[in-house]
Amino acid sequence: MATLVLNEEQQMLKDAARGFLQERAPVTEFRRLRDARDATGFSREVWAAMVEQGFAGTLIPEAHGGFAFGHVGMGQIMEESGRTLALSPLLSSAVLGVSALTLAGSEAQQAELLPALGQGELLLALAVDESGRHDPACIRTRAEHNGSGYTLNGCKTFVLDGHVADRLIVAARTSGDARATDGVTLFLVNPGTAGVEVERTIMVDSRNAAEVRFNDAELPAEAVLGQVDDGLPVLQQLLDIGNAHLAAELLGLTQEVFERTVQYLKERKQFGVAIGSFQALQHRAADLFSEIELLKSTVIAALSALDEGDDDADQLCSLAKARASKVAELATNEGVQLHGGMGMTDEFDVGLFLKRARAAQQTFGDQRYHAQRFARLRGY
Amino acid sequence: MATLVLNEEQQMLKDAARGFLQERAPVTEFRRLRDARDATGFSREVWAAMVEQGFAGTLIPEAHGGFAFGHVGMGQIMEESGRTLALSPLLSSAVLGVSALTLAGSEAQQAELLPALGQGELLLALAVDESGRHDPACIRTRAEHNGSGYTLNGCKTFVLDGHVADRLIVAARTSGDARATDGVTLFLVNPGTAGVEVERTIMVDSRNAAEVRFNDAELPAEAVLGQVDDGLPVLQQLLDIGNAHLAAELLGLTQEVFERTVQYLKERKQFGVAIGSFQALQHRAADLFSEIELLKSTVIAALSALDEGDDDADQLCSLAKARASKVAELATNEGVQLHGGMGMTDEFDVGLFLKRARAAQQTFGDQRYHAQRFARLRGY
Amino acid sequence: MTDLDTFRRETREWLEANCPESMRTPMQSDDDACWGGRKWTFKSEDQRLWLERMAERGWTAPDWPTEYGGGGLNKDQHKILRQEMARIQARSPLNSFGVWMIGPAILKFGSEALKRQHLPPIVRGEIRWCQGYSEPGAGSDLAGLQTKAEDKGDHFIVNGQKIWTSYADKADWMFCLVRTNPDAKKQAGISLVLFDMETPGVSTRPITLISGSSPFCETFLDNVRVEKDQVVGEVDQGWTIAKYLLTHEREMIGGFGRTAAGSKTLAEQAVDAVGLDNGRLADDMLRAEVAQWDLDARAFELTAERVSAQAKAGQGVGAASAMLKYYGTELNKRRQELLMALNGTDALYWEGKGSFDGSLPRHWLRSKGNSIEGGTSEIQLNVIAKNILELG
Amino acid sequence: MTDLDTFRRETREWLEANCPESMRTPMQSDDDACWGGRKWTFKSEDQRLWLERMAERGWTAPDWPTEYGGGGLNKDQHKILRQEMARIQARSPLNSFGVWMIGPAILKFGSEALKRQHLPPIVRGEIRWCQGYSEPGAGSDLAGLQTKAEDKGDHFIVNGQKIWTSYADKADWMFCLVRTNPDAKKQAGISLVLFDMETPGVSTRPITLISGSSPFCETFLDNVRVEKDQVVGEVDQGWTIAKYLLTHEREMIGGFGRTAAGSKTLAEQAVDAVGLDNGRLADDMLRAEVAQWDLDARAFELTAERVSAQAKAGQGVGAASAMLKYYGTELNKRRQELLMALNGTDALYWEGKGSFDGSLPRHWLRSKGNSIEGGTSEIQLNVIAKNILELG
Repeated sequence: MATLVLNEEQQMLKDAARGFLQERAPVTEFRRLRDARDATGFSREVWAAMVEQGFAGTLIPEAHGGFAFGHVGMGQIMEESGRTLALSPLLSSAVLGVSALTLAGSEAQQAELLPALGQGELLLALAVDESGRHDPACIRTRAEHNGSGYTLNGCKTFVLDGHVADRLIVAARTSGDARATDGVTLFLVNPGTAGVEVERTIMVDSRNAAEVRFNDAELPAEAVLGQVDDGLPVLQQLLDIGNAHLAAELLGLTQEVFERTVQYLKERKQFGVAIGSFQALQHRAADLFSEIELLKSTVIAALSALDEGDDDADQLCSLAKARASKVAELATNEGVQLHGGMGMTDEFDVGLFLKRARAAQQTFGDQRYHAQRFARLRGY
Repeated sequence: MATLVLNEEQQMLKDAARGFLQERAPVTEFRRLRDARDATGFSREVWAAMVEQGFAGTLIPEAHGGFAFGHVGMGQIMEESGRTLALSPLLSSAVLGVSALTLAGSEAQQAELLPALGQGELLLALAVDESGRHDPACIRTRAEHNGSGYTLNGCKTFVLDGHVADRLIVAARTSGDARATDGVTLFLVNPGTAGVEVERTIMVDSRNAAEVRFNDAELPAEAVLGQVDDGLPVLQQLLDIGNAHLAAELLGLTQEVFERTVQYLKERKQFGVAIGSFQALQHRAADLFSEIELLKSTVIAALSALDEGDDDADQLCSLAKARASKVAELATNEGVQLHGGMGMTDEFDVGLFLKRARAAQQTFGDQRYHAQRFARLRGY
Repeated sequence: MTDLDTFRRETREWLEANCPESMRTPMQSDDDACWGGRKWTFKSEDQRLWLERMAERGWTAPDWPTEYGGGGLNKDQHKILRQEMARIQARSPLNSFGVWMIGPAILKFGSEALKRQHLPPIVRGEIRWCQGYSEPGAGSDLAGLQTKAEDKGDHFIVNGQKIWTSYADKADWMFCLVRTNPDAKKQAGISLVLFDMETPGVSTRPITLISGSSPFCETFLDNVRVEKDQVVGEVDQGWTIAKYLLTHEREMIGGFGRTAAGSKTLAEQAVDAVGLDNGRLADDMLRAEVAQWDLDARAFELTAERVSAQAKAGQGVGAASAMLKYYGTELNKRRQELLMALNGTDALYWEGKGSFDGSLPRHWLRSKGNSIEGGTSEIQLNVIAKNILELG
Repeated sequence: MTDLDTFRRETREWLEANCPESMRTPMQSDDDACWGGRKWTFKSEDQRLWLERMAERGWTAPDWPTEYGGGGLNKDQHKILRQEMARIQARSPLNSFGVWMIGPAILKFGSEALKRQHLPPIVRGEIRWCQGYSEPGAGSDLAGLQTKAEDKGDHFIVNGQKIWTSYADKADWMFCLVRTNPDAKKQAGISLVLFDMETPGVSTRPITLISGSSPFCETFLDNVRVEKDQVVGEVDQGWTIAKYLLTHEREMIGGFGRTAAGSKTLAEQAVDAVGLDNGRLADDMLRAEVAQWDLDARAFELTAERVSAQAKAGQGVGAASAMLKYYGTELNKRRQELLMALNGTDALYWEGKGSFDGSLPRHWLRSKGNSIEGGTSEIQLNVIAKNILELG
């Protein structure tokens, strides 16, 4: 059975992450980068400090210079970064990039890339979606086998941190139809390759995503990550991991919005009393509190199941993402409403959380996608 | 466009129906019949008085001795009977039976049966469902053409008032597969026919329903109601009519529960004050009030569209039934909860409304069935 | 031929003759509207002509008395004018808080002098008005307003701050709630005053919303002189007028759940985004949610029609406006959430890219304000509970 | 070999030797439970034997001190006993409000004399207890109770009415909250007293619920004499004990959302009712609702586990019991509504007919009480708001 309580080490990691992020990457830092329309989309300096803190190596095995704190550990960092809206390539590189290599990388690939990832010098990005609706079972980007390697054609959308990545992890079809379960292969693609075009796009949460187009891009045979034609199971595992960590981030964000909202209820006076004394608002807050308590349980269960390699890790990851999406939506909507007119102004932070919540929800499937998947995995 | 306000005549009809039902068929009368385990399931005496009031002839054309007040008029009677949980064959006979004849009956059938229906001497019942899940598109009961007539085989369930009906309106397949759109024929079946077995069943709302089994029951050719093989469109219209009137009944029931609950909130004291002074309960009541206001509009729109023969009458009937089911569920659940422990006792009436609500919801499809249908009719 | 038939014929002829062709096309965006006022720059000569011609007949305020520049039309005539304008798709010649809000209040509560001073310029579109109700500290508790008007004999000196003033930076005059009696209890002691935005001490600052730039402004009032003859109604008795104006406003906002004519229904947008599979929306969960919304929205539409039919039939509509405001704005919020979900990551583009040019997330974010402005949903529920259900 | 290993081995051997075979099968219904008491008729000789043998070792109350007849087991031993009983699927030898409720309260708050008088008969299953808390007029406002105990020197005379007393008609003694001081403010002035149900003036009447007959009774107290030595704790200080007992009760009820072991999951019942189509539940709308419930229920299960793991890890669980009670009971109500919807008109049969023998609607109706008994959902939300969120 999954571990549902942090051990001492994990708790220390969480506390340290919180302290660091509150100081170095608070919401004001997010605003600064947003308003400066920073081209990188995050601060290289803060990223270096995160690497210094060991964030980038949290999931990397000790043999490759990492700390092997596991997903529960990494999840605490994600949760805390959700609280401050910290901008960084943590998800794209330290979670998804590292996991892609540990799940599917050859020894040579691991030895070459993991240490650089741990030192934050190398950034990866996962290119999976091809349309606005998340559907990893449908891959149309094609890699044709040619003499020595592959020729890549197609288009990927919403590639997180794609515009700054040093390598792209690309899911492409090496055989079969768009929906065939076999025939997908993962590739490590250098964005500098001729025929690869990367265009940054500005999203509602002021985060980075990119459209990536491949026009007869030539890849060497060594670009293959994992088994040819058998990339879909790895991709699905990667998405589970991504979703568990997105759920952790959403948990942090949700708690932060909730705490700020409760605080506002205590401070804001209307009709001569604190609005928190109105029972209708109390009950809504208490209900939301309950929903968040349930969310906490699902997030740690998913992270812990990933660490244990439990059979039901896929179910638990979808459970966590579905619930995180639903509760974050509720909490951010209630947050704006209960902040009243001030919640509608850009000056207040609550709108920033609202924007990030929807983007994180949609990344790799929202509550509806994961409810469907949960039902399917449970046989109905 | 549908008429959304009662005219003077309709308002008078409604007021008269209310006065009559509150006096002759109040909830205490329902309790009396329930506790006596009355075999008929309603009072013949009260029914005769209803007929006297003209209830049974409301939908019957004047040429056949009726009052032709239309569905808006009849709906007011149904709404008021929802308020008092009045037991009677109004729905089965005065609504569905009469409508079946006016929609599909031959002149001879109308001339023979409509006057008797209007005088309450003849009771009809519609036999459509064949399993617990309402699905009129799937008819397995078969009527095989033989020399002079038809041989009927199959089983119908949840036949409202089937145990007291003088004639059953039976949807049976005269050709094609269970799901074919053609090939369904309606028959008027005398339950005394050899091979017809009617078994009364006791339901949660203490109303009457019956299981009806046909074993080589021989029907004469004149038993056909409407066109052979073309009964499905008529059946669907009948169901629309039934659902609009069930929605009207649910509207009455819902308003009654709501008004009693609001009254209870004003009277019941806890912690030294009326519980209606608690804002959380006020907001729930106000939200429910809004839902009921929307319900009112859909019910009158559906009834009025039936009277006008509007093209979108089918959509509006499904809209009314879906909303009535949803709001009645909410109102009865809130009713019990807000009555606290007393709401759980058989002594209080609120539980009776709860039971009737679910039965009426399920009759001819609940909110989910009608949401699906609404979506289908709207092309998505 | 009845008088009304004659009126209809003459109106039709006049409109045919006087409404410029370009004013007979649907507005493409908010930018096409004509707001008038001192600072106004007409978007086209046709726009100017159309305003001028309509104003001359008083048809920018068709039901106001002719003595104040209005059209002097009765209800039936007014309805015919609307029908005939709709027939040729004529644009509204003037969007105006003067016509919609303060004009009717002055007509109902103002002195004869105020009517003569302010109504004609409103009809002509010469003066653009803004409202000064809300304050940073007050929110839903409007009666708790703090902006102070000190009595200086023939004038007041006003100090304070207003927020959520639409187009304050573009307006010429403000109608403003101020506290004229600091000792009176809340509602008592409030007055509605009028002043020119060019009066020394008045300054404005636009508010950026979570959805981006907005018409809203903060307005700072620093020792602003307001003449006593610019009080609408009696001094200290402004609360009644404020309530009158608020009900007006609530009714304007309540329509949010209704789909703008000509725009696609949610179901159509759903089909565009998700596609059909065997005649059904290709995603089960979204189909269920879209259908639920669609059912509720249709029921809401019918209810708005019913309330209006009841009003016409002379049946009281009760506090229906609170219910319509509550339900309509919540419905629109749900609609916007669904549009975001239906379009997945395509809905997230804030700039340039994607098929929506960033309008989708901006509309979604803006909709969050619907249940706050014009009285929060919570306030509407309070109103229903107290005024209709008599709880409390 | 540690002491615990030894204990486990000995326990296992003793259970093997002493638990009758028929007591090692799952109970088929509530009727199979053993409640004991003066009026008890054992369902079988095995049931009698099993109670007697367990009681002799004090294992009907394993963690109570041996001096009062209990098992004297520490936490680890108690856990081992539970595990070993579960291993052979041994039934609980005794269901008892004495063991669950009043026993622990007497142990914590009662006098030495009360412990010696009441605890051993509880352990032996000789006396069956019922609780007298709620009153017809009080409901959630438990502290507003009106049952009056008049001080007569060495005894009280009690008058009043209790409601929602489970099995009052089958019980031997009642633990009952009464007002001993009418002048004190609400919570002050309440005492917890014990009396024999055979005392003159005590009468009971079963309550019929909307779901049918029930274990609940009304209890009428008409000049009932209660000795002063039957007060638990101090006179007028019963509120503290009442709160202790209520927390206990709330935790028992909170588990409603969890699926009883061995019974079918909602998803399985959904498949039974609706069928699969291409591996998916054949009705889209119901599939969406079942999935939503399933997600929430799984999250709730994990939360109950997490709260219990935190408690074990020594981390405070806060007012988690209010949250679990609230969410668990609401979840069970949703489950029952879904079961009704899944089974359509088949779910409506009240008698005989149909595959459910009327149990489906009865369970559905009964579930409505979950969010009322043991503190309403509204009370739980109040508790969360005030005690955890510190609002108010």
